[in-house]
Amino acid sequence: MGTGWATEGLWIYWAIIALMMTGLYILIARDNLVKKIIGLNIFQSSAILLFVALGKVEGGTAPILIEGAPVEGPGVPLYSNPIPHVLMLTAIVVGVATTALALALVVRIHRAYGTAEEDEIVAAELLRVAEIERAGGGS
Amino acid sequence: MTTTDMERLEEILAAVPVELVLFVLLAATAVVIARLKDLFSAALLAGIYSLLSAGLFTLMDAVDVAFTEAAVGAGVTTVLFLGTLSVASRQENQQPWRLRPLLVVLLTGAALVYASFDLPRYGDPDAPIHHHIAPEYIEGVAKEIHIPNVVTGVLASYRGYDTLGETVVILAAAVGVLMLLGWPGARPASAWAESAEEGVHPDQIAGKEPQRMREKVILSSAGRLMIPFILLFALYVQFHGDFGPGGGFQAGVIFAAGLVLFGLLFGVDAADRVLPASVAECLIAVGVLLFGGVGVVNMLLGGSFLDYDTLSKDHGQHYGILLVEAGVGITVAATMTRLFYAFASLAGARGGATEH
Amino acid sequence: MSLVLELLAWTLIVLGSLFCIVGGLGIVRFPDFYTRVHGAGVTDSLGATLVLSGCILEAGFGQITFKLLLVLFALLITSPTATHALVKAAYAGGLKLDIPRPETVRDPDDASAGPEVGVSLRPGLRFEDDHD
Amino acid sequence: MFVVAMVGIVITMLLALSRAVLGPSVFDRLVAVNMFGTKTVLLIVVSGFLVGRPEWIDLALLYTLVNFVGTIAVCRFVRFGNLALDTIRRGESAGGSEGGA
Repeated sequence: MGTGWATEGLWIYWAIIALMMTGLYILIARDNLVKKIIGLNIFQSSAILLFVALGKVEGGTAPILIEGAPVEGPGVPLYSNPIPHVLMLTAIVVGVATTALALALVVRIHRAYGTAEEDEIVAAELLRVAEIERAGGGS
Repeated sequence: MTTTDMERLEEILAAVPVELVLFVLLAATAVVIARLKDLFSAALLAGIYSLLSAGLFTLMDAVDVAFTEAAVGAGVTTVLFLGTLSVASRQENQQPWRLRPLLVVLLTGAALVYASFDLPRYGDPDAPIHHHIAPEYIEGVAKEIHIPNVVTGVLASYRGYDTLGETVVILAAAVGVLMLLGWPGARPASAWAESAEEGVHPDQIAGKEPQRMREKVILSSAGRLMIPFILLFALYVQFHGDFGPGGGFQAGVIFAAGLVLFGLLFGVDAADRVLPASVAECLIAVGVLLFGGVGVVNMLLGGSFLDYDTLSKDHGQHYGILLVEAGVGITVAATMTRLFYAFASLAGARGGATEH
Repeated sequence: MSLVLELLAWTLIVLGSLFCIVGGLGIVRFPDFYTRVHGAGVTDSLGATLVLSGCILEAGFGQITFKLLLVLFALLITSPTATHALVKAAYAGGLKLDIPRPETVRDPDDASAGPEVGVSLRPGLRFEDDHD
Repeated sequence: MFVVAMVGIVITMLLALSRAVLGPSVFDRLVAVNMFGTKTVLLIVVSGFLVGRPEWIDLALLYTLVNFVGTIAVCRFVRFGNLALDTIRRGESAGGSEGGA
């Protein structure tokens, strides 16, 4: 069988996990917020890939009913599972909307702090807190 | 072995290595994105990443998902990132090498690989997921809804509540973006007027006659040819979604892509005259209302929420899906267009510097 | 008749993939941006057109052919336009033509120029009026 | 024969990707990305024929169109540094000329 190698077809999940971990690495290791969002996008699309891979049926075809083919009984064409497709389709569009929201947050942070680097933002915030404490005299 | 078996075997043999190659390409792209310091290049490569994953979706039979990813990934997402990069820095700071994130990632990855041994094999027709509801949906779509595209049938009819929820999430995200970026500040026309004076055209620096984007003959002619084509294609995808890959989500994004192209070539102020930002804002809500309204009408007709069979005796499901998909399409198109306006106008609003 | 069509489709598709690979090699091997665009142009127009034409012959007459023609039409308009826009943007953005290094390329006919002088391309190709 | 085309296209994708990775300038990456898009269109057409469901050529058409929108957006960004205005701010170069990595 075509998928017989690499532990009987598990390699595809490992590949997806590798992608997912790359996305996660960008997300947690990088300071730049825009880069973090790119990492989040990679993470998201690998999650989508995982779902779609689970829905694949070997030898099946896309879940669009073939004209003239029977729908029940013997001779029904083998279709891939449509449910992950439905869930992931909406997830992609919602994913863009949330990406836009995240980017809007980055824009606001950039306006407020003049930078989109996490370490610089934290430093600026610490400095601001220290200044407030010094001015307020412990109140 | 019969001929059909042979053919099927050939198909599988032909398909599997391509998937592997695409995965290798995906991994390479992801690693390069992680290493790039130039965010603009990273955004470009994220476009490639999206194209590749859409290719994989096609190979995994998820045509509708590939359709959505294609519509979203290369066009709208890139535009959003570019809009952000027009205000934020294009270069990432140098940062010291860190061990801890790598350890976390490796540990998580190892745990996931360990868990993967319990997953059904890729493409296994006996996996539990393929035997619970999926066969009923496939049979039901053919017998109860009478449309060929199972994904559309499940999306709009069987899982209509879910889809309504997703549409509301898009509405909420749009409201959030507009609140964050500011209603008056994100208006394209005013942004244009404010910053046209302080800006300088690149050609002027070079001592040449400035040429605006819309005066570039080749680009604007190609655009004039392609924009109607894209908008028409969006309508085709919208109304052909019952029969082939497509539907409201995809069509909405494609329609917005047409308007984005118009805005890019002829200016956001021109696009704002075609579809004013305020109208787009209303349309976002109108789409959700249309979706929910169908459900309410169903209840008034004596059925339960989103029970399309009450609409008509024989074609209730058809009408219901048509209306609901139209609602989704309107919301998505208006949201994506409005987001484009907001992000594209960021550069104009930049004069205000920082708020603190 | 159908055998002829089949053979023709075969030829077109194989030829198209060949041109794709050639263009791909071009984009990797050519020395600078402006020459690489040439390689990309070959795959985008010639390679894609040939493969799609082969598919059209294979599909026969029907809806699929019509859609393939639409793809072909769209591709033939968008990809040269995109390439054009790219080169214009690169030119305006001040990307210099990467003149081959003296030590890598030498003019074999011009012995009097000495060992250190490289081939100079047409001076018009080099532009200094960039704003950077 | 479609398998042959598939192999050819995938090799081309590999080559284009390597140029997108190597750069060195942003424009090199851009050309590679654009070419990659066209190759994806072909890949989808050919794989549609390969699995015997060529109906989804719609997908290839969509790719062609969206790829164009993306490229125009990027070109505009490279030229002007933003998406809405035909001007860049004084004292800045729109500059796509600096390399990455």
